[in-house]
Amino acid sequence: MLSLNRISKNYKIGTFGGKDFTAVRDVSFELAEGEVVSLIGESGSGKTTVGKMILKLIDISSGSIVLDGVDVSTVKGKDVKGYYRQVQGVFQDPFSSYNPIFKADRVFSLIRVEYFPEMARSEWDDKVEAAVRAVTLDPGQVLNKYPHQLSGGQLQRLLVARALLLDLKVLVADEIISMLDASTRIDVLNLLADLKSRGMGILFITHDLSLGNYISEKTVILRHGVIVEMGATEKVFGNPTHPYTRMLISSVPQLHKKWAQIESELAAPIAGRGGCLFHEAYPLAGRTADSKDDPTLAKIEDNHFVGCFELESEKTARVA
Amino acid sequence: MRRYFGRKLLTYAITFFIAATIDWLIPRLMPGDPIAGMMQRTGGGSTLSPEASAAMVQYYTNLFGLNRPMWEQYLGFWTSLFHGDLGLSIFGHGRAVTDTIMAAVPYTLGLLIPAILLSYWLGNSFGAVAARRKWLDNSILPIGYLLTATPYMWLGLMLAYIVGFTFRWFPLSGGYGFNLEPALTWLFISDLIAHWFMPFFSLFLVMLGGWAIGMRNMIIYELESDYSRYLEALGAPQRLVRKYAFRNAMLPQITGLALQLGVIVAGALVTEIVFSYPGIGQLVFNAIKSEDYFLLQGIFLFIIIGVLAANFIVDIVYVIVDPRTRVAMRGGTA
Amino acid sequence: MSLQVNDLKVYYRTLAGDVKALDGATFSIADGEIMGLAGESGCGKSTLGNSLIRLDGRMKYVGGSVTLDGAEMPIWDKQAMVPFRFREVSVVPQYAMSAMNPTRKIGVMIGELVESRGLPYKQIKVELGRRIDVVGLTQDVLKRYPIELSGGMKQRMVMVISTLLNPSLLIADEITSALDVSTQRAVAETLVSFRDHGFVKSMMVITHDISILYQISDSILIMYAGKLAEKAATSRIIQSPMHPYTQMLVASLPEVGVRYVDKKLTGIPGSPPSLLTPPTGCRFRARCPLAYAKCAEEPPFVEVEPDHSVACWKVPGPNA
Amino acid sequence: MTSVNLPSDSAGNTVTAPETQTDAVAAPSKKSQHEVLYFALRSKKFIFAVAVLGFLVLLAIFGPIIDSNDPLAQTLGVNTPPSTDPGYWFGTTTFGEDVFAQFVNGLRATFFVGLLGGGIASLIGMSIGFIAGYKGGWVDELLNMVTNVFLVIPTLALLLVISSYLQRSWPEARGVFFESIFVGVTAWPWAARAIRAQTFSLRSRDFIDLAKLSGRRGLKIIVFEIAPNMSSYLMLTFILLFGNAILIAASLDFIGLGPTSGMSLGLMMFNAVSWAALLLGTWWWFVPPGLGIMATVGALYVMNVGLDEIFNPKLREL
Repeated sequence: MLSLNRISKNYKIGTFGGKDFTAVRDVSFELAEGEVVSLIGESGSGKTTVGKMILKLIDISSGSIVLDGVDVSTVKGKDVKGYYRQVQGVFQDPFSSYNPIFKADRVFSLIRVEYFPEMARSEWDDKVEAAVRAVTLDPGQVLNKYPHQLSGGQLQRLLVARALLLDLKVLVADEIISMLDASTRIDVLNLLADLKSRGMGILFITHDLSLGNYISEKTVILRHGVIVEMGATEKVFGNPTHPYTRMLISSVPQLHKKWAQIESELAAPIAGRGGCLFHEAYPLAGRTADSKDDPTLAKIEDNHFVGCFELESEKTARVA
Repeated sequence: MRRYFGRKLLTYAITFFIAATIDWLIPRLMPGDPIAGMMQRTGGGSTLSPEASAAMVQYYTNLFGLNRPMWEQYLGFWTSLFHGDLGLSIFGHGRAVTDTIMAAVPYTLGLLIPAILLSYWLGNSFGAVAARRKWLDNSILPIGYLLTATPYMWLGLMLAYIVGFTFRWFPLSGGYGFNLEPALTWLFISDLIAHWFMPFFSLFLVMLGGWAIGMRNMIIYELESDYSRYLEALGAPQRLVRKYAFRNAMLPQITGLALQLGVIVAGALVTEIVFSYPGIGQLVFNAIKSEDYFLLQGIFLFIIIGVLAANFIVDIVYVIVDPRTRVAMRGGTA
Repeated sequence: MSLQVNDLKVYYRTLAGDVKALDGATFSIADGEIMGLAGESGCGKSTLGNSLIRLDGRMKYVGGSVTLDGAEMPIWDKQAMVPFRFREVSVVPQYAMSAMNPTRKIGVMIGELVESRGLPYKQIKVELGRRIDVVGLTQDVLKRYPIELSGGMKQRMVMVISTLLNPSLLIADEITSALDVSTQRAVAETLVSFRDHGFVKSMMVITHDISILYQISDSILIMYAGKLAEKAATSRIIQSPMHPYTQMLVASLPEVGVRYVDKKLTGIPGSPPSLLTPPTGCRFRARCPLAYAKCAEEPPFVEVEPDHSVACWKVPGPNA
Repeated sequence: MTSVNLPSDSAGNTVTAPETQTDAVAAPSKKSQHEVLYFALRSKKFIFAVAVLGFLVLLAIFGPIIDSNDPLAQTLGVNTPPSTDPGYWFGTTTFGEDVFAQFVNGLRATFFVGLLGGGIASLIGMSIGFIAGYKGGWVDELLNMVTNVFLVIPTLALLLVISSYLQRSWPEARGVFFESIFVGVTAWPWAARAIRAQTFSLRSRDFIDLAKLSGRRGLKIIVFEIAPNMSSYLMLTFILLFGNAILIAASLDFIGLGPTSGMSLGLMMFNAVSWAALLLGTWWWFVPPGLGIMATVGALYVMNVGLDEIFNPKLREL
């Protein structure tokens, strides 16, 4: 349904420096209907940039994003609205997502003004109520309130409900639960997982591996704008192969396993080498990283790809 | 760093270019014919000697010569500008505008520089002190607001009236006594200072209020900042917390100085007029009265150059004082 | 017994009235103990942490006592607290990234801070250098400005500064929440090493992330709506919690390995009560599946087994 | 509504409170308005400033009606000190003009310059600030350059040259109206800068992205999403520009470039100095105009601080 083909994003940075900065490089993956793909990365990995490129909030420097055969970057002017009918986003900070001086349900009114100006008031109200109920909220409790009168969890769910008012195919959920309390975040996460049954494709962007692991079918691990490992979630987590993936998994604080134990359970990692973006953080490599070449993603098993030079020799298929 | 200053210099160059062009354009854009008016008056020759008058007529013909195409006039304007030739002054009895201005500049700078530096230093100190105690805050703040809201010339007038007219402590007008010739004698210097004091003091007072308020607001903001909270959490004495807050609050004040320069110069001009102090302001006043456009345009360019230079100095000072800009310019390591 | 807190009450003054953010806390931290303090946002955990070192302008001491190493701390008196700060009790604040004066070189700032507390900088310099090594920084950080350090470096530097005078108690307030998983682990492990090196005797680690506490703390104190809910050894809290709130909280946390398709986790329905007018009786009553008539009375926070205290009528204990 | 408490409409406080004109979709926050009202009524600074401005406005409106003397008519006794006789309340000038009549008429001109000049400056500053801050990129760079150029040009010097030429070639332009326009066109740069910075920080907020995802673009986002959030800030900006315009105009008048017909406070001081009021000791000629300007601008500044404390919870005392 949605496919990213070698997309990259370059920025000019520095008020004084004028340097080039590549936030995302050659990222390719696909998102199918009724599928949750989690895009996992630490700060600066470019995960949010990928999400914003899909949402057309920033331009793509190179590569293409294709939705049902249509190149998204060619969608211009009035057609953008049509695109947003199918693709929507929810962001990290629920309080920053609402204009603080307006009531929270203004996010719905905006959709009505822009997309359903013809619809009768009562019909629209029914539609909103249905959407609010679909995200397990009580319309009487949440409508007609100011953002500061609602909890973070309620606000995020309202944003999901807002997206449901449209004929949504793809939802980009960028860190949408990382600012919520532990007691409510899992419910919002479950809500996302339930949306799959409506045939929606969800890009779940997160830095939290356990959350990605919990809801997604497919996992993409991003580091410094480059995919280092991706594949079926159970394979990436069951057989983490790239040294970076391993490092991440061994750093996740777990509830029933101490760090030392997790580390000992992971078998000896493969060695990296010069040119790999992970090199400088990975002492086993021992070579200088002056090459801009990235290792290509190698297929190490069905539905599991890893970007590491050590694996290139034995790769069976080249992706991207 | 080079890029930063390069950018700044570019802005200043463009500013100067635009200002100079405006300066050249204004007389040509204005309805009516200013030259005709000027010729009419200079032709009368009441204030000028015949030779000077002839020289000026010649000059006008050259500069405004409408027989020449516009671009040539414009180019000629820049050429003479680079030669420091700003024309001749009617008010200066045919003297070169540049010379007339240069004679007035020391007086204006003599007012401005001490007034700016002293008010900046004292005002910031007052502001910092005000932020410390409630009663000080309640007394310094209203005074500060009144001072900044006072028109420069009015404070000058009030000072002149009270100190000069009523008590006769200081002379009311001029740069030095009519009966004196400039010389390096004690008599002359003391007279110079006596004439200097009131215009200086009135400029100083108005500015003082602005700095005090700015610093007070800044420092309150800094005292709420995270590094202040951390210092307090570690039991650092108020003395240290305030010292840090003061240092950090100084930085935006430097930028404030740059932003205020135009206003300050304007304040100096009107203050000089009040005291008939022989600086640029008085020159402007006379130029307007005698409709001496060359002089006025020359002064305009001169003020622009002065303000641009001062801005550049402030830019340099800021980079020296704020380590953050310095680090950012080095490219940073973070 | 290092820290002993007795019925401590600290309120927040607001326009609408006092917010009873900390409404009676009684607990202790033993020498060498790392105690985790966890709960939802707004439960009063940061208020508790702050009140032990510095009440900010809007906080109001209402009652109770705090004893550190046998000496009572006058937490209501800003000035009288000064001798305790830094030397006896210290803090690594939530805002560690911006805690250092941006216009002073770090070494100079430390020198001025230490001397202002009556210690010659020379005397402390060797130890300072040693500790910079311990946290894995290089000596030249002292000659740098804060802006020249990365987020993780700043965090570690602040940890070094805060513990320089070997305080008895260190309060670490949400110091890992803004960090990436990899740095999070390093910072958390540094905390433990500080205790092991004897830089601090005991520690209070405030966080909303219970899995971090599982990794590093000896005991965990769970707060709910300004009250203490449960305190016990870490393993007890994670494996066999007694308070229904703790049980539901722990059960709602996804872990690597737990997947939506296999096991759907659930959150805690409802949201915490307003602390402006907190309900009488057990404050968790409205969200508690076990609530019954008796919960209209406030349950005491009592020790139900050695080193395990709970505030719940349903928990069999001495006064059940 | 905030306007209920503000008798001083002409001081500009209620002219265009942006909340009242936002799109129909949204109702402004009732709660926050109540809060503003609550603090406004308790802010001594605000009430004091409103009282002073209110008094001056009334004086400007009704003064010329009460004292119907022509401010330029030379019909009274010369250099008479203030007394309770009609026509001599503030004394007379060297030419036998009524100083009180000059003062109240000048006050009118002062408020006019503040309103129009400050209004024009606000309009330009806000437009440039909003566009630069929202668009970013090369648009920002360009507008920034323009702003910086205007920022470093000493505007008084520029106005000097322009108005002195106008004096001869287009005397009709030498009135309060054109003076206000000139002042407005040159006084905006710092406002543009400040608004740009505010816009810049607002535009990265998620609700802007969400508005885009709702199909909104450009101007609509500035007007309906960003501006309402800055309404208090915009109001403060206008108040400051109002005061600045008055001060700049007074300087121009004082240098001798004021209105050739009519009266202004700056012109009064110019006349007083030109005709040696200082040497004659006729203090009543130059004290009222300066005091009038100081009171007006001072009250505006104090109102600014008061409002800032009302809007900004951080500055409020508990």
